[in-house]
Amino acid sequence: MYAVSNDQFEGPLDLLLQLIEKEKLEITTVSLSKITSAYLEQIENMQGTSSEMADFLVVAAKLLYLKSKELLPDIKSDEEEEEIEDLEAKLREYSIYKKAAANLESILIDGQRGYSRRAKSESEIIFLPPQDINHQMLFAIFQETLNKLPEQIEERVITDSPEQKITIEDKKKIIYSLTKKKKTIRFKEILAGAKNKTEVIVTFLAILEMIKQKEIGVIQKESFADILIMGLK
Amino acid sequence: MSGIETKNINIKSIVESLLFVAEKPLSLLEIAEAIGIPVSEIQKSLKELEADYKNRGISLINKGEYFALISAPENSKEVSRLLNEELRHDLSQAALETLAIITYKQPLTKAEIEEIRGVNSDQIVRNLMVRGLIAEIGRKESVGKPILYGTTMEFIQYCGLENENALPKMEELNLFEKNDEAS
Amino acid sequence: MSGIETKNINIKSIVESLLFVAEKPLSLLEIAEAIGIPVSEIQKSLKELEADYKNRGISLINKGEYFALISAPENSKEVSRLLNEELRHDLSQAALETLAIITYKQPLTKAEIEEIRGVNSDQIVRNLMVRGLIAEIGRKESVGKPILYGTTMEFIQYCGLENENALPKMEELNLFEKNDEAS
Repeated sequence: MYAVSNDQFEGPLDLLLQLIEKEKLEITTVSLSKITSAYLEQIENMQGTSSEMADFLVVAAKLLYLKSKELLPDIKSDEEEEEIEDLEAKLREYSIYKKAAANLESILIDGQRGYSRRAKSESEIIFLPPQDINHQMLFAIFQETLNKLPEQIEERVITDSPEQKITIEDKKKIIYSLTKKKKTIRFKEILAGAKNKTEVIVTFLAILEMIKQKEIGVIQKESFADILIMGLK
Repeated sequence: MSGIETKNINIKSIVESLLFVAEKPLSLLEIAEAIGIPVSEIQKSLKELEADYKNRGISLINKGEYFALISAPENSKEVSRLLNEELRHDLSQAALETLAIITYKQPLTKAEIEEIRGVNSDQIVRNLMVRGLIAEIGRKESVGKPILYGTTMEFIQYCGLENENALPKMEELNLFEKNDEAS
Repeated sequence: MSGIETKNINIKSIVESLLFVAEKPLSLLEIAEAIGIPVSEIQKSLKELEADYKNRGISLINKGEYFALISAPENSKEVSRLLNEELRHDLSQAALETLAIITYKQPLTKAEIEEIRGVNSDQIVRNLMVRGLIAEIGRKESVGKPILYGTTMEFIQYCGLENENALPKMEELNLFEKNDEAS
């Protein structure tokens, strides 16, 4: 379970669903786009191992596409469109299982439960050892069993040094001050200092918002060419 | 009373004895083999037993081909008092969610569970296995032959159900309003 | 149906549930206390239950104040065939695994076995006990005083483990000890 302040959720889909429900929206692409900022805000403040964060970021990347399409209606990619549709379908499916889980919980809260018989039949104990076994074989089985033990999740303890959290607001200020210093900056340059995927996403969002507010302009000479950013204010 | 009827009564009585002493759920085949009669003759007795147990303190539950006797779920308050057991359920939201997925999609692999939940589910699957609420029920015929999971008789018993058919269908769930269930 | 009759039906059902789950014969007082009614109200239900069980696979027996359900004696042939069935098979891989864990980690509780195996092990532990390979060898000094299991002397001798040198060296087990602490 993940908890950010008072909110608790089981994973990215659960978080999306909760945000959609909070806004009393239906599960649609439009709703997803509406809750993008709220979603990113939540994961910015989340504590988790990198593999746990990855689950959240995969969804974040899809939402970002929606957000960017809203701000820059010209960009449209079939692949991304498909991914969004896929996310929407997954969310619908997940919401049904959430209902099934709630139903299960209501059954369990009822407290009606069957118990099996505790008395054991008085079967006589007869010494029936496994055939052809010796202690070497037994020890080999023992070691094999231990090897199957899941690795302890030490990652959580070791790598979870308090990461510096950066918000979209922070990032906007940084980009703004950069555009003051230099006339144009390369998008790659801004991203270069990002410590993790979350920061890349936050940076991208900050740029999109600044474009919308006409604080900056962007030029891309051709597809895949570096994006140049310049201050407009 | 004709000879056939007597035989029928006896089979029912034996089936009842077997289910009573068994330490685990019994399959139709196990019952038939212990008595030495065809499976088809067991089914009638099970139906009759089920009827006999209406309004009684013992219930017959099943999961597929497997059958077991348990105490009637409506008496769980007194039974838990006698056994000194906690009646309150202690399953987390993640456990409930995972159980719900397995209930409706079984048999399925861990990867398939994770695909639906959108998060790693190693720990939660392991916990449910230790609790005996789910179990490995086979291997999928695909690359790596991943383990297939399903719910257990223990799960049916824990929910106080007769069998999983007593749960609402997937389509019905879709019509449920979340607030309804919470109340 | 009058209120009193309804209540009577319920009491009979509850008494039956209690007798069904109980580990050992129950006294009238124990039954009455679990339900929260006077002893006098139990007796009628017990009489009725006894009548219900005529020609059934379950019988109600009593010894003085103590009552218990047993399987009908006339079905003992089939019952012992069923109970012996499992003993005729050699140990499963899962049972061997459990036996190995108990051999090298004894004494340990069922919860500890389950922690290592990752699956519910009620059935297997019970089976190993009936086969005389493991036994209850004490109680752990922790919450609930759980049962500690260990291998039987017979099994130790059978495997050639009685010589202490034959037991694995501690260093060989180090990996495991570490895992233990981390969990």
